[in-house]
Amino acid sequence: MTQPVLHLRLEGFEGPLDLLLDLARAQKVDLEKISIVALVDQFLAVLDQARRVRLELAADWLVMAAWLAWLKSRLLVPQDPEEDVDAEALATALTERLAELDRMRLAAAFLGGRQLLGREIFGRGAAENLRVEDRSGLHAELPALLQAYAAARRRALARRPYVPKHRKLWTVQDALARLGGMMGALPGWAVLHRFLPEGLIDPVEQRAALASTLIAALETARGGTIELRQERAFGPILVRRALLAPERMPEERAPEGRTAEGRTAEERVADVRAA
Amino acid sequence: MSEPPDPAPDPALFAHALRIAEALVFASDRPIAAARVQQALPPGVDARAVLTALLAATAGRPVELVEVAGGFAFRTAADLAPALTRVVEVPRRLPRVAMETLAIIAYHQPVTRPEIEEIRGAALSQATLEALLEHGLIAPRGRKEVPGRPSLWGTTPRFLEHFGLQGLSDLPRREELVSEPRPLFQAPEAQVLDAPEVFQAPEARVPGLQDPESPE
Amino acid sequence: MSEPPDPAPDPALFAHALRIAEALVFASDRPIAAARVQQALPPGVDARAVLTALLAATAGRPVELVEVAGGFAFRTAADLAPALTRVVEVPRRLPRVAMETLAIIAYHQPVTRPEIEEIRGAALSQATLEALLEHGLIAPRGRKEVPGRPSLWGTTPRFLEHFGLQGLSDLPRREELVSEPRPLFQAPEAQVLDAPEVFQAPEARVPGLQDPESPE
Repeated sequence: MTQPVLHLRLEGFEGPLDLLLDLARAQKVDLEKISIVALVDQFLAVLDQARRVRLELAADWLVMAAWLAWLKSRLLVPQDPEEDVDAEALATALTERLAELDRMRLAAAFLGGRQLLGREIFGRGAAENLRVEDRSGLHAELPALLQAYAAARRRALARRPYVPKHRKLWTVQDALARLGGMMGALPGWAVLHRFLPEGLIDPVEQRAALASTLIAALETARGGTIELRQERAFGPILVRRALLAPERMPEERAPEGRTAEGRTAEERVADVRAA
Repeated sequence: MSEPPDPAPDPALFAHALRIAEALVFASDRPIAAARVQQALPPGVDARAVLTALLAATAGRPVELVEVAGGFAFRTAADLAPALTRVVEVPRRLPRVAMETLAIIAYHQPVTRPEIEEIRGAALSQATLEALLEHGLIAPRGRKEVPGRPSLWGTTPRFLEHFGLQGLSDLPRREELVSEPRPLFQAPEAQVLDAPEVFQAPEARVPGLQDPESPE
Repeated sequence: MSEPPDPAPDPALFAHALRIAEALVFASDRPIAAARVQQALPPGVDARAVLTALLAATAGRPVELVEVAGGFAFRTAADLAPALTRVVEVPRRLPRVAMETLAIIAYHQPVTRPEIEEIRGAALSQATLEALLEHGLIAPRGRKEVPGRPSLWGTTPRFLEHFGLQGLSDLPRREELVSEPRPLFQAPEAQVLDAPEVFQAPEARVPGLQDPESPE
């Protein structure tokens, strides 16, 4: 008859320490003065009865039982000086753990015994809001304004359909005329870019003008009127009036610079385009 | 309910009922009906009579009982409101459309509404303009002499104040905000020509993406 | 707080300050700090003095001022609980495991879950921790710099409020938490409870920092 009761009892404990505390309290002495040996015996007895009811017991119960049995044997056998575990210290530690659990139980009981807000004591049910929000102000930040502008512009630009631009390209003829016209006033070496037409903004038009001017310069140099020079790859191309035989037109003479490599003007243009 | 069985009940009982009623109204999260108060009172005491007494007792107190829709509640006396209310400033943000419109007016002023729509690439509601007007951030700047004579809009000194600007010239230049094509050889004489980069097109200058109507 | 600038201020001014303080604390469902009350008072009136007077004035009223969780709040008188609970829906009590866990957190904070399990000698279910969190009684307090970096737990101001404590120092001292063989706590005079009175904290245990005039 007692067996099912015992079964239920063990279930009611929150682990072995809980049962130990209950047994220790049953000794009706100060927790500091409990008999660990008696406690161990009681614990093992309860566990033994429980096992008769059902064999399977949670591992932590069995581990605690084994440890307590070991502790009891150490406490009973005279201390071996070689032994590095102090059974007394372990027993004290166990007592202290039980005492702490007991204290926390009492603390829980203290809290449980308080009159609780919302159970026995009530606060103001409908709190009055004494805050008044003034929303007339404006949260204005310059970065937000600028972002808004950039975003609006970007969006508007992206939405606009692409219309190919009408281009005015600077022809080789134009370049030849401009080069010829400006050569006379040239005192020495000048950068080729000086011969580009003014007022070109569009980068494509600029590059087209550069290519036309280079072809015009190469053509004129072939005629011997001018000389071209380039110190290094992608360096500035320099132009000056030819010093020797201005009116001659030598077939094979190549001016200084990269034209000596024997490449055609069209290839040079291709180089410039690729750049 | 029914008629109060005893118009003059036991004074001690009535006093206890008053205490219960006061605590109950205080603890209730919404105005409490007399019928509900009745449930908490000792038998033989009429809730209506108790609440009427409580109305009188709390009149003039810093927190008084008031009868509102649905029942009774405690309310802070009106005369204390100025001392108690704490005004918290919760500034609002301008909606995105308003912010964009304001930015466009700032950069393109004086500008008409159709022009703003053209620049934003989207229609502009009257409400947005009115909100900006109401905040005192923009003001009309006459009319443009084109058919329809649309109003011209510009920003106000208050706009500068709000955004912490000394003047409109404090705004970053437009080109710094929107990557629109920059001229390659703007000032040929100033360019250092042996720098090889001159001949290399920067990535940003991809032709297809350029603004068809170059601004500068 | 500092010394009251004027120990005997103008009575009319003090009366007005009393009204303001009462209304301010009454309006809120959470404790109001003395410093907040001070902001609402006319200059030259010390909030502490006003609140002390208010504690005395409202003692015995159905809704009385109490000092709790570092502030002041109005609470219904304990003796009215039976009448109120008849009408107001009351929440269920926390189960024993939750109460024990809460006690361990209160006394050992900040504490990790493995440490709680070590003290209880049993595994702690996630549901228990979640219930305490949901009630707003505990809150994480960072992580412990040990392998696994477990969360540290501590109690909240709501914990103090819930149990009617002015501060953690209102909890019984650890030395006082001894069960048998000797009885621990003297039963406080007025408290009538079905819970064991022995656990009621006597007023004498209010630390020096706090107002000597205990609300209870």
